[in-house]
Amino acid sequence: MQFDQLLQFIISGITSGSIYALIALGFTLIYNSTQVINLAQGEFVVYGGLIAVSLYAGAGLPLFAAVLLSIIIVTLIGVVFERLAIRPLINHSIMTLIIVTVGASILFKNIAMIIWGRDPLTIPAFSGDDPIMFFGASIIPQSIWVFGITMVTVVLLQLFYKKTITGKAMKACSINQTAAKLMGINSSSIVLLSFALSAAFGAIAGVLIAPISMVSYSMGGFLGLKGFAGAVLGGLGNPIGAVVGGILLGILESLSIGFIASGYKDAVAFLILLLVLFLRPSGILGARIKEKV
Amino acid sequence: MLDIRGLRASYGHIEVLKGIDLRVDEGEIVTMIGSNGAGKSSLLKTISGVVRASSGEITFKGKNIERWSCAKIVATGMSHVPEGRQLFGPLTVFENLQLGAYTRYRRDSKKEIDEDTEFVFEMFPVLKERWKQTAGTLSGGEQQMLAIGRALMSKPQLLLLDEPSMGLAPIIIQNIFAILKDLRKKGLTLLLVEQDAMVALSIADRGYVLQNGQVVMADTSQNLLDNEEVKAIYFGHRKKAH
Amino acid sequence: QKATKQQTTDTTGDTKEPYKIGAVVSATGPAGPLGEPEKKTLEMIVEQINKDGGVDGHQIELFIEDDESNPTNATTAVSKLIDEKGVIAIIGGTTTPSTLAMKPETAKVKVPHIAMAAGIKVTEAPNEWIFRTAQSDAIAVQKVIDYLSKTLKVKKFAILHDSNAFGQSGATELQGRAPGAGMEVVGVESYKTEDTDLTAQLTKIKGSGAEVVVVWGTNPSPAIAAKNMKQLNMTIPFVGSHGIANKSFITLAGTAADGVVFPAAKILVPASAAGEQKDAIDKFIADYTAKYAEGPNSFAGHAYDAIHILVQALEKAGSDNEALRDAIQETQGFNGISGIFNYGADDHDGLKTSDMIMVEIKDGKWTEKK
Amino acid sequence: MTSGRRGRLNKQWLWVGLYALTMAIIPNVLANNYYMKMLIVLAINTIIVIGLNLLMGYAGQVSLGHAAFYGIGAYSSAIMTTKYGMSAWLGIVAAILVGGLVAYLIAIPALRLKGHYLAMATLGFAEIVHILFIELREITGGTDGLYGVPAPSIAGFAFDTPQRLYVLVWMVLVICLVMALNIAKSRVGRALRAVHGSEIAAASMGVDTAKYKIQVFVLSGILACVGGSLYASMAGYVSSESFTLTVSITLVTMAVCGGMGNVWGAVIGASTLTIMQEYLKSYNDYNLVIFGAILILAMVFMPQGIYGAFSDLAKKLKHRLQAIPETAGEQHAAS
Amino acid sequence: MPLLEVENLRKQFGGLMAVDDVSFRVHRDQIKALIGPNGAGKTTLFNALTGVDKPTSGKVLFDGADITGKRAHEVAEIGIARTFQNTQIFANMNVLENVMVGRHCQTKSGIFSCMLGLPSVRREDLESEERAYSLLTLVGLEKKAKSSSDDLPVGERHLLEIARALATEPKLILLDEPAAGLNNEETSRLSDTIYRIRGNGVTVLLVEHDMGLVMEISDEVVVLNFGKKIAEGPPLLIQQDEQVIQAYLGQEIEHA
Ligand SMILES: Nc1ncnc2c1ncn2[C@@H]1O[C@H](COP(=O)(O)OP(=O)(O)OP(=O)(O)O)[C@@H](O)[C@H]1O
Ligand SMILES: Nc1ncnc2c1ncn2[C@@H]1O[C@H](COP(=O)(O)OP(=O)(O)OP(=O)(O)O)[C@@H](O)[C@H]1O
Ligand SMILES: [Mg+2]
Ligand SMILES: [Mg+2]
Repeated sequence: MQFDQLLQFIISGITSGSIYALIALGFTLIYNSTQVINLAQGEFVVYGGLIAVSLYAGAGLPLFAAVLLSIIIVTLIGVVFERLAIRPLINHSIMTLIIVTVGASILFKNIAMIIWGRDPLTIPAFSGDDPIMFFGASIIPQSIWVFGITMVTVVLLQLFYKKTITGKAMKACSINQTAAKLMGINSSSIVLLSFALSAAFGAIAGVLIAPISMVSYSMGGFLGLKGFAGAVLGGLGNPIGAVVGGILLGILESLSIGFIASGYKDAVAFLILLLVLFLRPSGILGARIKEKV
Repeated sequence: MLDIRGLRASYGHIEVLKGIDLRVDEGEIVTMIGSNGAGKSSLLKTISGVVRASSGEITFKGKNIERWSCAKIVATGMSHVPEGRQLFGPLTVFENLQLGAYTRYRRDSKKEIDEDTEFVFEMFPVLKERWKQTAGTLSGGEQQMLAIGRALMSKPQLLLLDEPSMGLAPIIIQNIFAILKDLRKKGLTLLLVEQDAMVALSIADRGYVLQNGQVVMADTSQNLLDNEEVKAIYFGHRKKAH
Repeated sequence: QKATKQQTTDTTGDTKEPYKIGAVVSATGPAGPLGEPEKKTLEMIVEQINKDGGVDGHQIELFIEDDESNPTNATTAVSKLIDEKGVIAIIGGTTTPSTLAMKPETAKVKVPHIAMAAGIKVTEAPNEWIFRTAQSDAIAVQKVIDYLSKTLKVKKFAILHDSNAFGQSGATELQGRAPGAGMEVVGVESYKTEDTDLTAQLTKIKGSGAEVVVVWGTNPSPAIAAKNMKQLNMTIPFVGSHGIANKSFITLAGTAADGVVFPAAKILVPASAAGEQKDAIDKFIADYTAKYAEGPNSFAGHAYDAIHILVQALEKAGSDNEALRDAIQETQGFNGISGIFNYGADDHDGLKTSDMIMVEIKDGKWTEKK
Repeated sequence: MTSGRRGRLNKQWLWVGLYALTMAIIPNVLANNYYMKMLIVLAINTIIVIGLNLLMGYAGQVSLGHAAFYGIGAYSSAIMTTKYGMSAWLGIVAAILVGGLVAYLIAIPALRLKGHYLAMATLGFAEIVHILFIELREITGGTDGLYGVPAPSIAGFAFDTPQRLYVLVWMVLVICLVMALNIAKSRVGRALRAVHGSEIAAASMGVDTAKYKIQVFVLSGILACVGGSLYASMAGYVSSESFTLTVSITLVTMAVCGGMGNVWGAVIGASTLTIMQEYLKSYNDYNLVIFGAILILAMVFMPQGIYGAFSDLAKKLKHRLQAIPETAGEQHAAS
Repeated sequence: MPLLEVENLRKQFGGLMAVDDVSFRVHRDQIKALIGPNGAGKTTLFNALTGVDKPTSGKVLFDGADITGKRAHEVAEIGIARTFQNTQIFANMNVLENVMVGRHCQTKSGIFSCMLGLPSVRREDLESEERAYSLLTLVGLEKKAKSSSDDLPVGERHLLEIARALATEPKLILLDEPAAGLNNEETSRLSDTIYRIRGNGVTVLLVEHDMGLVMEISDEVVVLNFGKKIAEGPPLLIQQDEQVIQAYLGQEIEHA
């Protein structure tokens, strides 16, 4: 294997991995406020992309305006979803809430099918399609956007959790709602905030990948799966873990295309994920929680 | 400071508070005694807003709070050390304390909050040693100390304490009661629930006796301590050592 | 469905019993982009036929079931159509797995069955009751093999295919037929329909010495592949499958679509057809566009052919299942959208390689590649 | 007090009898292949969800990978019969053996994981299995799948029509239901619930938590395999598309919607959702929109699942009925 | 031979030696108390004895056999039962069922016989139920047998845990602060209960901060401080031990 080929595999891996990472961050946010895995996370991504397509190609807005507006609209969708479906159940079991997100993903997905049809759609790349060469390997500018924004978000998110009291309050809500209330934390608005942010992150991922991988109504499940896998691999609840996990997953896939067989790439990636979990049951960077008895 | 009238509350269809009247004046230490399941914890929970009252009135600092959210009540100056500690297990001791001061972050300077953290650390030096340890791995008693310390972090005017001595070594209990008396002098009002009726009454000004969700007796601590009926039921046949 | 029910009540008078026809398509799910135009076409054609007085005075009552691209649903859907609705013939399904799931069902109860899926196994024996209107993968693949070996005259090519039924079947056929045409397959890579990036697979192909890459799949992946090839500065020709015979590919791939060549039915470049077939194609495009405000694709064509062949046979033989089956099998020279159909006892596909053309995308337009 | 328990048990068997009878009568009322097939699918789903409920509702271990066992069962049956010409019965036995073995091997490491990590591990396992179904073409037929799976037969009587096969499926279902109910109320059932409640406490009471987690995982895996095997016999055709992540999620949804931690919850959940999914198909494109909306509403209004909601309602009614004579008594005493 | 021998037991958490070279013995039919300041390592010691945590070093002998490092369920089968300071109730079961889980050690039916609902299973079940019920009567919870265990107040949770632990029919029971959440009267009832447990031939090792209870019922007391044993002896001597007063009891004890 030549160096530039290997490098290209790694870059390919980082390209899809950053997408997984960005989606994994969305999972992290909601997990950190409710311990719920939001199985509709992929739908936020899809809506981000599709709404941007409509605003850009349909309504004729400038690209960046369309992108921005799309993120705002999806954030609102996240807010409405939280108020209508999550809030009434916040004191119930996590499994119940997860099934609500299953319901939401089915609902969102099929509404998208009715609105946008079955064919995939796309928007232009933010800064052109001309690849950038890097030691014989090539990258498209959009991938750099994805990677860059993922990095910026993870830094901001990490600061949010480590440095701000709101970030800590968010975690507090997921650990013990009653105790959070007793601290004077308005858990209702904190959870709402996490859904809003998570929807926004999803939408950001959606608008970023629309030019690379196109968007279609049915992609949500797949993207959600990859994001979830990335989040778990890195250690649930840890933003850095989410990014490490997501990117690692992407690289694993692409290396198994390079060295094993492309048909087995997901199998290899999941196999390694399982091995990692069996050795580190809380993911790569996840904390092992032990309660005193 | 706190005035409760005709308070009722239930879990599902089981009514646990059946028309409670209770008053706590500013600067007082008031205690509630009663046997297992009398409704003491439930009353504290209803006051702090964790459990909704089904009817009746709770007035705190002149405001009707029975419909308020927990968050608003805490922000108004009440703090509750709940039964079972309710710590944030995966978070560190320090983070738990920070969250105790959650309502003050917008109001008070960082310096003030740091000072109060220091105060709690002085009160419970173990916590300072363990400030980076996750709360869930603390020993039972250390957790109880953290729960009390965390409640103090919000700088409350009224502190609801549900069995603060549970799981603490005798020497620490003595310390805590000394500190509580001290805090009272600084203007803190206390509503205290303790299993050991004698200890509770010995530091309280007044006491209420709860039975089956109702107040069956209310008097000054001294009178209750001398009351034969109370003695018979709540001091038991055996004297505790401390 | 409501509408069709109403018709039944309307026609209880002196008109004849309606013919009930069932269809199973993948209107939703991953194969939705294929199944939906099929569904629309069936509805449109049946409406036309009924308006023109039906089949020998029998109205057609059409029942369409959506299998959501899942074969399990397809089997129950067939039962529903046959046992509950009492249909006399089945059209569908859209995908090969669904069709294969339906095949034993229709055979068991002896109901004529016209499939719209391309997989080779669909019409393999036992095939007494099943026919099809989609070009079999064998034809499309042969078309590509001919193009590679005769027009491009290459010796080595690589395959990039979807791991779904369509892609797997195409890849297997290509591998099987390459040696016969004196070519070597130097790389076979697959991807999942939803994959976001194919540069890894293409990098591997780039290093394999392939002179052409054949991409076998449906949107959006081939479009991603086209873009990725540009990114990787791969200049070898991109030959597609009939799975990209739709406008969507051009929109998605943008300039990267230029120069892409793929096999397709003549409907894509109507000018390539002649005589009655051209008329049929033109009329179909016009009708479909008028009704749905978008052009039909080749999948719509499969549905068109299926319903028309069935109706012709009904006209000839009536609704008796054996007679109907025989009538379908006797279909000769039917000018369909996908080609001119000549079924026979040992040919339930009815099409030849000459029914397909190679199409090249030039400046975002389809042109026939001679 | 013991007599009270006896009474409760008897009532339970009454319900089982009633259920078995209803399931036996329905085919006589709705006698056509389509309804029979729907009933078979419903029964198969019920069998699988009963197992899943033992695993999730009782032992508290989440699995997002049961489609894999469903598939392993179906493929084992199909491969044994179509490739090796074995009888369908041997196919079912093979399905149970293979599925049980795979479940055992995956359970040992996986059940050390908790919560979402376990969910991810089972999901990952199912994805791997799904890919193997697609890629091991020689054995599985790739994406084309395998067809020509024969129906089982006894002494010349073949279960080859839906009506006949249903008899077999019905018997398996009733057996599974009875076995699950037996486990649920037994020592093992309590051990499983203890594992759910607190693993440390369970272990300190002498419950070998690892053993029970593995046992219940294997059991639920086997039930899914049995379901898969029956499915293969019904459809005569097996393809990887029938065993996707969506199927795993649907199964979990059935378990949760019905009500976890009660065997009847599984029965109710699987039946309701299977019927609803089929019924909604007539709404075409709006089918799943409605389904998603109903799912959300169902959870919002019945967070404990259908069984939970009804038992709550029953309790409330009981309470109300008891309250009336009580207050009447009080009034009497007052006067 | 003593029933339980702890030899040079150590348990380390990172840099913290929570139990540091502790040795002591518990004799048959003794009520022995383990006291010490908060964080002294009492619960940690219990965890190391019962297989909830692995000790870092040292040895535990039970009935003469080495049980160091055995897993929790094995320890329970050998005959050591325990309660938890942070109570671990099975919230998804009612009170009676909680105790019946304790009967797990004493029953045998495996998953297959349970599945088939064999008569032996049913017999075992009824017996378990009766036994569990009588244990609830022992701790005074019989009236709550059918109520949800999740709603129990803290004090009653401890009582339930005692009943549950006794259901395993242990030779030795470890009680971690059983009096927490009980009032004076209930505590004195608890001391009766503990006597009765001992009367049934069960040895008791008790962690408790209620000195009244400890001094009244225990035959011997071990005192830990910072993980180390600082005193051991009969209650009266311990009460006067200067080191123990300094570290743990405080001054008020003398006035009482
Ligand atoms: N979440 C709940 N659901 C139902 N019933 C409850 C719940 N919590 C408490 N109870 C019941 O309410 C009654 C009062 O309980 P509460 O905890 O207020 O008593 P308490 O006086 O604090 O007792 P203790 O002295 O044991 O702390 C008890 O009978 C208890 O079983
Ligand atoms: N997992 C852990 N990681 C780090 N430190 C721990 C851990 N578990 C316990 N500790 C520490 O070990 C010390 C001993 O704890 P332990 O619970 O044994 O105390 P204890 O004697 O039971 O105290 P209490 O009377 O308060 O219950 C405590 O200081 C505690 O903070
Ligand atoms: Mg209480
Ligand atoms: Mg302790």
